[in-house]
Amino acid sequence: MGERKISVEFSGGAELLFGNVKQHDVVLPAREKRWNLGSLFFWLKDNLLHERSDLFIQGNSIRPGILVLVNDTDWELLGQTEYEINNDDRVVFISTLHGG
Amino acid sequence: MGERKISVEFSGGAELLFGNVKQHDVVLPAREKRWNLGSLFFWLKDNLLHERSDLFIQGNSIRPGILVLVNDTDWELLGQTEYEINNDDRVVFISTLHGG
Amino acid sequence: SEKKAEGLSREEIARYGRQLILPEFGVEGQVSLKQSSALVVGAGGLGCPAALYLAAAGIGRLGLVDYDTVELNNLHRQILHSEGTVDVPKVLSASASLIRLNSQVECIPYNVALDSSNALLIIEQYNVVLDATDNVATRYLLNDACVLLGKPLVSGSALRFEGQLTTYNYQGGPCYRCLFPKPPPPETVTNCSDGGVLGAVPGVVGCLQALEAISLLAKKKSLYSQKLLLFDGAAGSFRLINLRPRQKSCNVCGESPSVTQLQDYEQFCGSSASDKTKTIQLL
Amino acid sequence: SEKKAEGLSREEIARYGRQLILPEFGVEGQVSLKQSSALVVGAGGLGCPAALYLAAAGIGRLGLVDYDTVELNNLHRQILHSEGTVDVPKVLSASASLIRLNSQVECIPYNVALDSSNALLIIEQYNVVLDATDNVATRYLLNDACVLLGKPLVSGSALRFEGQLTTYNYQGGPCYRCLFPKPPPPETVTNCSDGGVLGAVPGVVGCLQALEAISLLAKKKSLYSQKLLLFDGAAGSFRLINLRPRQKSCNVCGESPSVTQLQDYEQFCGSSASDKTKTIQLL
Ligand SMILES: [Zn+2]
Ligand SMILES: [Zn+2]
Repeated sequence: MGERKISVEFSGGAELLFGNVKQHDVVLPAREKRWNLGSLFFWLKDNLLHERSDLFIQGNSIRPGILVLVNDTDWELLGQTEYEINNDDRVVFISTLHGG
Repeated sequence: MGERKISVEFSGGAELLFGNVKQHDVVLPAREKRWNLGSLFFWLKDNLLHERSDLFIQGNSIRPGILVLVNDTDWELLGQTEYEINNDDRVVFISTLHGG
Repeated sequence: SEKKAEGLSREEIARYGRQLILPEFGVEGQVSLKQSSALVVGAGGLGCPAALYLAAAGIGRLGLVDYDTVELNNLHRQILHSEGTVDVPKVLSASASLIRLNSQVECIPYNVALDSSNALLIIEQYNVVLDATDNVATRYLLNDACVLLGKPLVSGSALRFEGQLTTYNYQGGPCYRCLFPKPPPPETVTNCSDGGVLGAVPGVVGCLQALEAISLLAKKKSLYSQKLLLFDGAAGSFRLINLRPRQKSCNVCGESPSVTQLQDYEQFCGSSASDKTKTIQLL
Repeated sequence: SEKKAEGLSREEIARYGRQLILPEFGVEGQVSLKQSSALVVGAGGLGCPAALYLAAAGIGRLGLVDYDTVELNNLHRQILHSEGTVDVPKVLSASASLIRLNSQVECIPYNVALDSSNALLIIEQYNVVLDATDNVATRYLLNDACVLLGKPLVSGSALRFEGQLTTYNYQGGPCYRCLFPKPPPPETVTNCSDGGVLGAVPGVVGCLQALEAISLLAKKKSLYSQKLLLFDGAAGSFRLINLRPRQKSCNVCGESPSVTQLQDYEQFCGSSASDKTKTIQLL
């Protein structure tokens, strides 16, 4: 599968794990296997995460309290970790806020 | 030039001239000449406008107080009436509000 | 519309004239709003503007829940309070401001900490609940109580320069547990005391919570069910997200719920329902 | 940051603590805000929330301009006023509320109709101007005065369920005349008295005007210069538009301006600067 150029964004505090940068242009390298959301998580953990991977990934998925969106749609509507990534996808990780 | 399928939207009160409908799916028919914004205005006047064309078009352009946007960008940045329309363009007419 | 206007007094028609002339609102909307009630939980940065615009618009009954007293450091965003009400219970300070603006609103202050022993008794008396709280435990409590009682929950939150808004448990949309079956690790939760917040950010979100509640009550229409509005106040931008519908597997609103009564939410979340202490020791 | 905190008293550090701990705001932002001034023109649906959040945040000096008195039909959206201040000049009613919240803000009420004879004298005393007015003539007046004096103009508007927000005349962005060289035909202009407005809509826009002014004053950063924010309160959605830059051909901010002093704006627009009468007879 060819490389994938996507935008990865963090908000609600999730950006604090990624150098306090909210928007990243990411190029996923070409490889044999498909690039899906599940593999993106581990690529981000290995390549973009600055600290505390347990605050981003727990087990095989994203930790509780972070919503994953692709192109402004909840990943739950897209097949979750199985969703296959396309060029120009915008993947957003939102840490939910609780303050008032 | 082939047909053009676009979205035409009105807000800020401009929708009142178009049957109080804010969003219209529009198909501009195939024809010899190019479809640009200037020709769209007159097509809208002849085909979609419900009343008072002088409150939409004055002379060869849109009346003062209405902003024209294509894909969330001011038409002034796109060549104004000369901008050539593409499929899936979203053309928005905004009547500026003055209330407070 | 002569007939419909019967539900309003001459003074109400004068007072709400600028809403009444909106065809999409009208006398019917005003009468519905007058016959409705909302409970605002939290009289802080979100609850102040939300309650203010609900009272201004002419809601019939407005409950306010908060156990806290006004502190000086609240005043940069909690705009119903004032220098003269520092140390006064927030719900009393807020009610006094609301009544000055609109004495026709029946304003009911609950100077209590909402918990599993009192939440159902209070919430069942209202048509819609606004979550304007500051901690995870109370958010799960409100969610479960609203699901058990079948009330829509207009949930706002704000921290630093960001705000979020969605409506839970309404017409096939998800509840809080549909999105978040498990609470977040306590160390990932930041409140406004620790993280700070620019006051106008909860101002924007609170006004939108009022708008959504008015839409629900006056027009039976939700703007934010199954949608999440994100506001980035550092960029001035908004984004509207499509969320999943109600989940069959949900522990409280699903097909075979395991949560059929309120629980101990501080234990469930591993964190306190007070915004003043972040984590309670479980061991 | 010990040194920077010198500009703030112990009480101010306590009061604004939740803003001070924001790294992007900090003591420096608070000191800048305290040393700054803003003029809110119009103490109505937009001006009330805008002035409220500016005062809450600790702006140094806040001018308020309005010639009108409070009416009962204002109270559904003009939330600084109250039943007890009906018939009182709006600027006095509003100032009293603002001072209750924050007595440290120097609040200056101008109970006048802004016009070509007084606009420059008033505006030159402020760092930023918020347009919270209700008519086209005053919007052109404010624009030209701000261009002539080099002040940024944070312009909000609201009608029915819609709101708009942009900042004019700032760092290469357009002015009002760059976008609208000619005024609209008077019969296309609707004000809130005629068209109605849902109160929470100007609430949202007014809070955002305060946020933008705070960003301009505390961080020298604009969120809405050369951008237009559209809010559709019937759908709950927002859209951010890219606008043209300053236009060389502009009559007031362009390369060879024809407007070099204030004009008669009622005549230019063919409409009154009062929101109570829509069109003045020119012939
Ligand atoms: Zn659920
Ligand atoms: Zn200009």
